[in-house]
Amino acid sequence: MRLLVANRGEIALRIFRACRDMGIETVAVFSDADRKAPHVAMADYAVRLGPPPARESYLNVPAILEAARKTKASLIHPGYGFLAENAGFARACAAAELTFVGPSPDAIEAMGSKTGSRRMMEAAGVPVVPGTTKPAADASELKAFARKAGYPILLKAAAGGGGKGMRRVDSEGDLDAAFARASSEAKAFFNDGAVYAEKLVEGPRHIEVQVVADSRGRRIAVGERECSLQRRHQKVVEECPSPVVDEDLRERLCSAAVAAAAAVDYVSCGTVEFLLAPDGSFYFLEMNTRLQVEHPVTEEVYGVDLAAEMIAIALGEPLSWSEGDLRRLGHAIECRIYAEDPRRDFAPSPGTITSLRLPAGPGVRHDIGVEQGSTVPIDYDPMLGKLVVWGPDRSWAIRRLARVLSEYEIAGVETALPLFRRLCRDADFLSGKFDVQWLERRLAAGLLDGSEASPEDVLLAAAALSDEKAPAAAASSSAPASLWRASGRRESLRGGPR
Amino acid sequence: MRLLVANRGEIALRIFRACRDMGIETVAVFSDADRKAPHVAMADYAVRLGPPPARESYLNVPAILEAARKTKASLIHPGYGFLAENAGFARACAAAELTFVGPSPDAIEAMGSKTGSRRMMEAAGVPVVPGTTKPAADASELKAFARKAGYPILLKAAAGGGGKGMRRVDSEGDLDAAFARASSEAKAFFNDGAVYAEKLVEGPRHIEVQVVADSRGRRIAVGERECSLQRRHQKVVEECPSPVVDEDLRERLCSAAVAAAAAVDYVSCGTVEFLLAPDGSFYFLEMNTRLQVEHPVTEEVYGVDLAAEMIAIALGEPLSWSEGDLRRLGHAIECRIYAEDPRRDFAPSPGTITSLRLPAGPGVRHDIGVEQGSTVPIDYDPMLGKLVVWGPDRSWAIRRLARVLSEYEIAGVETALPLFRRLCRDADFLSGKFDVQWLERRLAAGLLDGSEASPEDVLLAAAALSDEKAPAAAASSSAPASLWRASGRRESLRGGPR
Amino acid sequence: MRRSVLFLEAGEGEPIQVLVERRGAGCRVAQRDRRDDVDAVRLPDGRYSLILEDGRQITGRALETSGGVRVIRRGESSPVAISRGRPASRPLAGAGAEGGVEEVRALMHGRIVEVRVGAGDRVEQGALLLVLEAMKMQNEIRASRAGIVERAQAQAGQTVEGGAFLLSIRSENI
Amino acid sequence: MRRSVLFLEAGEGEPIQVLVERRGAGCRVAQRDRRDDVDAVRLPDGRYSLILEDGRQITGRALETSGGVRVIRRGESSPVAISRGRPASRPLAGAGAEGGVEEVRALMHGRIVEVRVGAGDRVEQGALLLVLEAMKMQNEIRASRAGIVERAQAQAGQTVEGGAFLLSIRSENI
Repeated sequence: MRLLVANRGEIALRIFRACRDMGIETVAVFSDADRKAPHVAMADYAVRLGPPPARESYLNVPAILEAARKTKASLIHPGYGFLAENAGFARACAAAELTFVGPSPDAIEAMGSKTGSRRMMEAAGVPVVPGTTKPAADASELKAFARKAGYPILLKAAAGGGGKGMRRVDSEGDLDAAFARASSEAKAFFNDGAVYAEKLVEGPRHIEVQVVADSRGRRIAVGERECSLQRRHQKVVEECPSPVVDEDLRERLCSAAVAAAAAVDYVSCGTVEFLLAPDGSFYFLEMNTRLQVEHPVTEEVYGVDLAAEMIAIALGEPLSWSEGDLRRLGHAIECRIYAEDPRRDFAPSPGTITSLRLPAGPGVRHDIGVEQGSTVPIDYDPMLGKLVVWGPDRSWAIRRLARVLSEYEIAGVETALPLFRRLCRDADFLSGKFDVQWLERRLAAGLLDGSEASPEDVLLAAAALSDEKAPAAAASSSAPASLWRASGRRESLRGGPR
Repeated sequence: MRLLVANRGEIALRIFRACRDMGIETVAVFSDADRKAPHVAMADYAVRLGPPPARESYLNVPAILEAARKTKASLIHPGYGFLAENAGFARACAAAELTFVGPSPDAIEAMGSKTGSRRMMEAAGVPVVPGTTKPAADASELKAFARKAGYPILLKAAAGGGGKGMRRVDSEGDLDAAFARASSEAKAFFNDGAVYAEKLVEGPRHIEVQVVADSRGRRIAVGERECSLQRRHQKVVEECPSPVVDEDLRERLCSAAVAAAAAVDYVSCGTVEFLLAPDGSFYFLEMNTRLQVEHPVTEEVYGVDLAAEMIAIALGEPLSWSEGDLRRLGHAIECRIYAEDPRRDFAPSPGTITSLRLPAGPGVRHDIGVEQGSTVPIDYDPMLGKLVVWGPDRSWAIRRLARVLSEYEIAGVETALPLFRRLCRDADFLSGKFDVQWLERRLAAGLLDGSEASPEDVLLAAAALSDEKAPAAAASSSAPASLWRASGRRESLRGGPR
Repeated sequence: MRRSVLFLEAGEGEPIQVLVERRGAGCRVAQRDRRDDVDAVRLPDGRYSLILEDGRQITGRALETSGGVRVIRRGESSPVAISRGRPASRPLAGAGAEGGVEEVRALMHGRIVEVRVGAGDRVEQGALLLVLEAMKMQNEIRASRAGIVERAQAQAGQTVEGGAFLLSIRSENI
Repeated sequence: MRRSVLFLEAGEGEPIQVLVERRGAGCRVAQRDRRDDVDAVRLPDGRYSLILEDGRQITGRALETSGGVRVIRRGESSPVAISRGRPASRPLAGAGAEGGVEEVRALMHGRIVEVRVGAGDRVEQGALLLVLEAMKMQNEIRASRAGIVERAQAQAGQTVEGGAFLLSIRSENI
């Protein structure tokens, strides 16, 4: 048996590893920017798709189907992003008699339309946030809704996900411009400019539930994940379990999630996202009809292999465990490592990774799509990979995370590693007191300030600069260090929406 | 608080990581061969001990105590090997008002003398293998015993452990020479030439029990480890749990282990080793009064941190869990990675590690004491580190191990990685059917044969050799490839005892 | 006995001289009123391990940058404004603080999507200057201060390298 | 179009010629009756990734050795007796098999603890020749065949490099 992953980076490696564990051969596809990428080097087969731009490579459906035909692959896994959650692609796979590793096209479609899914959830009795019930033709429709629901509101790409194409609008004055850009970005990312609006619930947490359902009609929720630490609607750190979810709330969240999945006859791994309000009430946000970026924290705590389970389900296997078998052990935290500069407002930091040192020892897991010497192309999402740390309990996991981060080194591109280091010392984070806006407030309050050079740093620099025997030090890809102190400069860049 | 590790390599890193997780500062000591070793680079403090030979560095007690004084360390951890299980060192630490992380000198002494411990276990009602009850003055004493018990017998260093200084003797003719060499090696390793003899139980498994005891008098057994895969009395692969231990046997093994620990008022982490005969009876082998090399498989399956627990106990803390809290989840396998050449009868393979690629993804843990570019000194035990793989069950763990090994690369020195690859495909290993002699029989039967080059290998070699743009290929530290086919040559080397 | 002279920028005033005397494997580093004898070795992966007299061990990587050195250590990445030669000029940001001209440069390789201002335009602090797209993200580059746009070389559609000059703003004297 | 000629040792007989024609990123490899067009690239860490016409992908490292190349791939380490030039001589082991002289060499850096035989001694197969200590292990080096010890240069106490000649044994004609 042979499985093709229509994706790149860490998620391609994750799925290939699941295949190896299951004795399934692997097929990689790649753009000209990725010929030397790790996911190609790990695969049993590899086929070129086209030039770097995603539309000509990882979104190029005919080329991907041809690659499957050429290598006699019988399974296709979309990973996340790119063609995941694209019903048309799922249908094209079925038409080509390929087993799509994921839910049915109808389920993808139903959940893919945020407005349609909202109506469906309301019907299924799953609570939803007030919002426009269909894509807005123009900004004026949104204004009407906003006047009723009141600002702030949130603009979302109807076909979107992962915060891409999302915009907060605080006043009517900004609405036209925001609508224009959100809609153009929606078109750019999802080839569908439809945008709708939602009332913004203030001070909520983002809690999601992992759902696994087989083709025999069994649906199980595998606990929740805490995903409130976000920046620009982009998850930064995820945990399992959530520090604020007790057994009772967990049960209610899980049954709501299973109900949501049942409403679309969901079969595969999927994730139901909820907003948890300070008063304990929660609202359906959306369902991600794919393997979630942060699935490893659930795997580490429940001792399951979601990636392998998803493939087994696609092959018609029954779930390998029942609700009763599931046992939670300890606490897991995932840090998303993006090639972006937290000290320049998270501006993308493409380049070549001149040095990569991964921590080892107990309780650490790496899902990473780059190696030392890898070049991070400007054409794709800048996530390099994920660091996952496990500990007997949450406080141990956080102490261990701090240790692991002290061993972690990436040079050549900037990453958010310094941010995670500071989180480990933050009282609110330690006590689990945060909502989805907390991280941005903390960043604005200077969470990242004060990385001034210590006397030890000066000694190290002096010893290195005066070492004639050393090969010429590789120049860092970053701008002059003196710029770092330039707050004016830092201000001068605003990262776009994520 | 500050802890000094009187050791090197992976175990020093393991203990430093536990310290970091606990917020304890770390002190490394090093010989001139190790100035650039990873354990030095990870420590908060580092002190030179002396020249490479162990007696002048890692066995140099005055230098180690001076290093602790200089850096104001209040705790000393011996790791395993070197000064671990050395009562004199434990007493010297106490005299210098340093907290020794390990059991009391009396407990070390009691278990350190194999003959004395045997008598003590007999008294405590723990079954033991027939053998000489005190060190032999000369070979003739051993002959007398052997005539009574019958060959084969096993010579052991009274102060030994880890198989070092052990020799099997099959006939009276070999006894004199064997006694001489065993005794000279015992002197070399443990500075104590005392040797005694034991009847060799044929076809047994090596099963050991992890014991953890605090200073409040609580003693807990944390399950067993399967350690039957050995070569020359050296463990090669360890598992938790054992594929042949059921709940009833586990209970009997654990209570025997706790009784053994109680007999010497044991406080700290320790391991009680048993021989499990084919008929299900078991005999006390010895107690290792230290942190065991293979402790990680227990950590992975029970979700505990034995290294941290051992330090907490030394600080007078109570155990952080009780028998009832312990829950087993899944199956773990450890592979010991030595710098030795399995295709040259495991001859040591010192040198420089020109390339090191560590597998990542779910279920893999690395406790390794070297990095790419590290030089493996000829002066110390050649273990580079350990690969630990976890899976939801044993067969999954083995499939995952096979996958992980396919990602693992060490170049520049030879290792047993190819051996582990073959184990994963061996029917007996898969079904758990093996005893302590099984691996040597398998090796003699050609487990490692047939790594002939495939056409793919030729293509790769051709592409590499014809690539003018490549930098001159680093010559491998190994002898000419053509030698590999030289069976006569392979025969011509016999590894010494381990 | 080899000796090298380095210059440490301490923010204000003249850069401080740092003297480094190589002594066998180690070196003596003199800066301001402090002097350290350190045993320094280069590790196989290019990092340096320093051991101070009191036994403290420091391991990290030093990456030379145009403004000095970036030290990566313990998961932190800190700029050290130290260089082999006397720094040519004060950092731009200083100028920004004292008034005068601020240069706006591309902070990463990317494509300019739109340009909102031209030479001679007056801009307020926070005004949108241009939009740069990289890694499929649209980055709005805004003015960090009020002033008059002087040179404006950026053009929509153009691909620029990190550090490329885009435009400059002269602040008005209040 | 660059072309290189390599030689593949197939155990017996004359080495086989392997022709490699570089074609852009890839190359064509002709050996015996088979011919492969491969897309070959060198990865950042020095490994090579090959993609064959049918899409099969092969990644591995090729380390040049005096006897040819060691290919490390998928956790396996295989010797490939391929070289840039025609191999000088048949492997020693061959000689061992056909009778004649066998050279015993140190297979690792170490110290000779004791030497049990001298030139002219007759030894049986399995006889202890000498004891080499490395990494605190005593390795008994025994004769792989019966014969007469010819040259015996090893001396107790001496430190030897890996591959160093120790002694040779001439097997008797039966």
